[in-house]
Amino acid sequence: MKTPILEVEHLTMRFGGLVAVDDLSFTAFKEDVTAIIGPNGAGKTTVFNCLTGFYRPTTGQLTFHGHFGPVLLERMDGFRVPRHGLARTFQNIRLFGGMSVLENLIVAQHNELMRASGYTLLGLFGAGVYRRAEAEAVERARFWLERLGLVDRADWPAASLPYGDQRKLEIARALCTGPRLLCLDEPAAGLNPRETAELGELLLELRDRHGIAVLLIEHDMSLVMRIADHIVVLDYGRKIADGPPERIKRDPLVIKAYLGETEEEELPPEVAADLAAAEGGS
Amino acid sequence: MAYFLQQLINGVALGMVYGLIAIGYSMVYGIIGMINFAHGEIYMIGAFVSLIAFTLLGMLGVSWAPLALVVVLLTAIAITSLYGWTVERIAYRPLRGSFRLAPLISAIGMSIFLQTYVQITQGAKIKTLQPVITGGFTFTDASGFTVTISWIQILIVLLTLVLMAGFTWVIAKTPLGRAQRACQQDLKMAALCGVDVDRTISLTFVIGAALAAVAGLMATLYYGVIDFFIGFLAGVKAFTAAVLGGIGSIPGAMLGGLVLGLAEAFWSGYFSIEYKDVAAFTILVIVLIFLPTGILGQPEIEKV
Amino acid sequence: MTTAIRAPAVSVVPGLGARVKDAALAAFVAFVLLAPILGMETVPGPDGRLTLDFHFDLVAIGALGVFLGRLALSFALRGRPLARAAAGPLSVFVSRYGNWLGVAGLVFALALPLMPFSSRYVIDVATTLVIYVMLGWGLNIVVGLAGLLDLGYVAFYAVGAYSYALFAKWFGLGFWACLPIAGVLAAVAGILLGFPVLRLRGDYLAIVTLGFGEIIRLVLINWHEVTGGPNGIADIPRPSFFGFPFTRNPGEGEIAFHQLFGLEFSTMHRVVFLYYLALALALVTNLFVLRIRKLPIGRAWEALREDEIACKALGINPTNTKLTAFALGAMFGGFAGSFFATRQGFISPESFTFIESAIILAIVVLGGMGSQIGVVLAAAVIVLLPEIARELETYRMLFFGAAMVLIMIWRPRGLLAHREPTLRLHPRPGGGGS
Amino acid sequence: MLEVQDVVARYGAIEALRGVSIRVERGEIVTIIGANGAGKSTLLMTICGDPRAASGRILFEGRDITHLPTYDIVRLGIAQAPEGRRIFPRMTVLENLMMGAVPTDGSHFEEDLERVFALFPRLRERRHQRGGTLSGGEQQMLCIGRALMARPKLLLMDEPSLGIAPILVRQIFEAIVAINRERGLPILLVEQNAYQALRIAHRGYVLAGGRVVKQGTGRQLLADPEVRAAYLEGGH
Repeated sequence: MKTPILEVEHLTMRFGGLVAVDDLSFTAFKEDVTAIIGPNGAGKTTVFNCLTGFYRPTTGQLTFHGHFGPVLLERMDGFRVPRHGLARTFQNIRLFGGMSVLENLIVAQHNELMRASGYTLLGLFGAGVYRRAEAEAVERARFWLERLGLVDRADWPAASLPYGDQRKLEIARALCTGPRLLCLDEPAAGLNPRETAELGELLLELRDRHGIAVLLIEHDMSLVMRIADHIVVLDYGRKIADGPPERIKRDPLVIKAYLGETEEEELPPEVAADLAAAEGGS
Repeated sequence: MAYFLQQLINGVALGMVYGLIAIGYSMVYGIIGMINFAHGEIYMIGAFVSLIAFTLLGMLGVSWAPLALVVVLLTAIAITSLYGWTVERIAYRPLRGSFRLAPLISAIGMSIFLQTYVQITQGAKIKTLQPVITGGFTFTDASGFTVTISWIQILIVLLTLVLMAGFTWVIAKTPLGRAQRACQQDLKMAALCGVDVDRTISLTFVIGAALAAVAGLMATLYYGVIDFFIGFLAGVKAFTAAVLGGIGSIPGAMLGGLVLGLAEAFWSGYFSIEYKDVAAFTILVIVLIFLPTGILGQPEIEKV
Repeated sequence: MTTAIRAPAVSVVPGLGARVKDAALAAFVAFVLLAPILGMETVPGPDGRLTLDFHFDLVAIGALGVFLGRLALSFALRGRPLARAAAGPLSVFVSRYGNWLGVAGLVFALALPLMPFSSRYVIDVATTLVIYVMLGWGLNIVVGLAGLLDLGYVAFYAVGAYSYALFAKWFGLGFWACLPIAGVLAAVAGILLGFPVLRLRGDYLAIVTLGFGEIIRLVLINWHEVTGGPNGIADIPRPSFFGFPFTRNPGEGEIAFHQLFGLEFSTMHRVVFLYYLALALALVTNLFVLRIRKLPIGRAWEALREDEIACKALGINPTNTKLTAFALGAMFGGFAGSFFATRQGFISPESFTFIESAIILAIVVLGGMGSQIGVVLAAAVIVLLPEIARELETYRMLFFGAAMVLIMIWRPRGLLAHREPTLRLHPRPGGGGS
Repeated sequence: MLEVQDVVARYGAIEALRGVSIRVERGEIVTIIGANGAGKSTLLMTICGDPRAASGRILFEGRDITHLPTYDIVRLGIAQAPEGRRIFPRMTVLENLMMGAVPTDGSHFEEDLERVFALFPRLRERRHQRGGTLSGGEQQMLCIGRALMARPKLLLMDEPSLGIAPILVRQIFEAIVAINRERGLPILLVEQNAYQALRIAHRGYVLAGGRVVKQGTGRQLLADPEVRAAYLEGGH
């Protein structure tokens, strides 16, 4: 029996007249990598923004089983969400570009360190409590840096990293908040096939070894189909399918709306003729 | 009632002047997202050019007021526009796409420079212009109070309305205005449509400066006294007006100017004249907190 | 923030003819611009009506200057843009030897009053400089670290100065009692202003803080009963050396500073004492900022400056964090204000105009936002240059404004733009990025 | 017609193109496929001069346009229907189309307008509606229509199927074929919907990590097992 970590019930999000998410319900489980897929503009990122407090959903209930038991996310301020153990990354990478890689990871542990620094007062006078807490924070950062192969670049400004490493750093930063559920918005975008494969390994390891559930928005079907335990398909803000990858792959609705016909359609005759001509010519 | 009417009239005239300056802020902000801090000084220069032109015409013996007015208006617009254009070329264009605060700091520097420049060349003393247009309509109500509408106030309102109408037409109907709006809505796409973005931005500064020049001329006629420091306060108030109306929107700038002018007139009329500037700033703070996009502004959706 | 360096412009080297034509055009524009304002000075004539004094010689000189300058510039730049990328050799040098430079500067500052050339004038200028450095460091918390553009910083300086003056005059409190009060009141003012406005977009915040600065000044001018209006407050108690006044003839039961140490009375004692007092305050500010930068709150400020949305996603409360920066920055402004009041013995609203805010902001931005040594460098440039060119008094603000524009164009991120991480995983050599 | 030679381009510190060479001949539809972030959109924007190529050359009709300002490039006859459509939201459909006609001398405006309306009759119905209020599909039609109003010699299209209802996607692709066929207008098409794009393309390039990793005719690429695995079959 799986334990739910996130229950989305009847989530609807409207912007003016536009319905971005329409009566969406699904459950993500603690032992799963859950993927949300669907065409661009289907409302996937909007779901993330509702979960993480950036948008206030129009209606619906979002229950998250966090560090301190179940909480409702739909009316929570964005900055309180991570404290319950829900971390996220962004589609367009949002690093603190001028700060070093290590600093990015230390900032992610802000709330713990604030407490340890006696809300700055103790830290100002160099209390040992704070120094120990900071050393621990650095160790945690080092752990993830080593896991992701970024340890050599720890003191580089984050903006100077290559694109793929920036993606990894953003994930490491989210992990440093100590999440129970990690929400990743197109983490494989812009990664080459090798990097994508590594990312897949990492996500499986998070699930199996660290007990961190993963919720994933992704376009790269090779990745999704390989690592997801459970897929939710959105189209026009509505859920059109929900289930394990094998079933999703065969779902006619999903194929029509998103995956596309894999068998070759009849080409329009003039195009076929044209193609033949072009081939013959070159 | 008569007192109320009088404040209303004063407020409208004042509001029109603020509105004229506010359009410059609004357009520049709309197109490149920067607060042109030196815009208040452009208005001040407009006032000085008007003053100098009047004096020169007086020395040349041109005494027919309508002719003098037209000549001064055109001179002020031409020279002040050139100032606006030059400021953009020197202080802002090299910083386009640069670090966010850089153009603002540059603008503050430009503002200090222009202020000192006029202070040095024209002296720090208040300049008084002999009234060019005097008189107006006076109404007396039953209880003996009088309400005066001066010719200057009528001129301010008429000229502003004509300019507004003409200008709205240019923006709405001409290729020039379309290019300008396109740049406001999407600078990159405008370039992809073949619009010379740099030229359009320059033009925006020129139009803003021209309107500021008209405001400067009106203020000179209305108050009869100017000094090198008038740009700062007028600039901040006009910016308030632009924000109040919804920055980026031209009718909004006019509306914001009117609201501010009226608020100031009634505040000084009924409460205290000393704190009238405090009133303006307080309105600004309140508006920004409760109505961050202004009265006619476009709401923004935060992209995450 | 991503380093938005403008795309490398194309080196299309223009020919001589094109350059001369371009310079001539610039000269023509300059002529038209200068002709009315510089060329025709309005002066009151004998009958009180304005007449014009003509200075077309100056206009001609100006236009010629523009012509030659433009021509020289076109040769110097050879089609390259004037703006430079952030870190220059100076930044690198300072980042490498920053600590040594700091120590050397401190030693020099401490020894200054003992130097042979230290006249009263030198100490006075140095005190002014140190106060601007302190204000710069204080504002650096708000602008440099937290990235909040505050154009009304002088308001907190004023709150500090007036709190000191009023508490000292009406309650007879001494400097050391008033100093914390002034700081706390300024911080409270910072919170009161910050609370509603810190949610605003960057440039709106700038204008609101500017408005706030003006409101404070207008209140000071118009609230005669308390602030003395435009006349200000005079006879503010001067500081004493921990209870020993700097007077020739101390009052009943008092011992003057020179008596305490058995010295000849000299007015220099107070000047030097004030200098050291300013230096001490500035050092406290500096230590505080250096320290807090390495604490979670300091890192959160910088993170907030870089990306507020990412901060929220990491559990940082943006409003509270900004508010702390605002309040602490205001507090140091308040400290500096109370020092200003006790040093001058007289304060009036005229000392707290927008131009002061602009100068302090310029110090922070020109120095290179967030750089402590940059602030010292920029303050030195801005305070000392006009002193060196004293006879050019009238032109000082003209140069000041022009310098602000030119430095921004030349170095949009300030003189020292290099940032050293607040902690490292690897010790210095070997791990240097960039 | 268009030749991109070994072009490198950066956004800030990120090198988006690392030496890309492609060409488009007269009358061709050439498609560029690749994953998100592979540099496809950057390539189209670099052709238009924003960002400017850090090295390499771009030739259009034999003329070096690498260093020309964007508006000059556009006026030479390269129109773009960019990523995300970039409709001017507060302008009417008609005004948007007028903006498209900026590079022309205006003498054929009515005629061109009729051709666009014939291609997309929906736009005629909505011509006085503001761009921002159109549906995604209608915006895409407007976007293409606006580009056509420039009477281009080469049309660049960036993901015209993005976020569009499947039924409309088909219509858009049919329109692309029609434009190419009727006017002989060469089209450089960037697409994520690789299948649809390759079906209508004469030739194609596969972009990954800022480099061209494969090229061939549309049919060759459609048949290529690697391309099928990576971009077509939703991964098996």
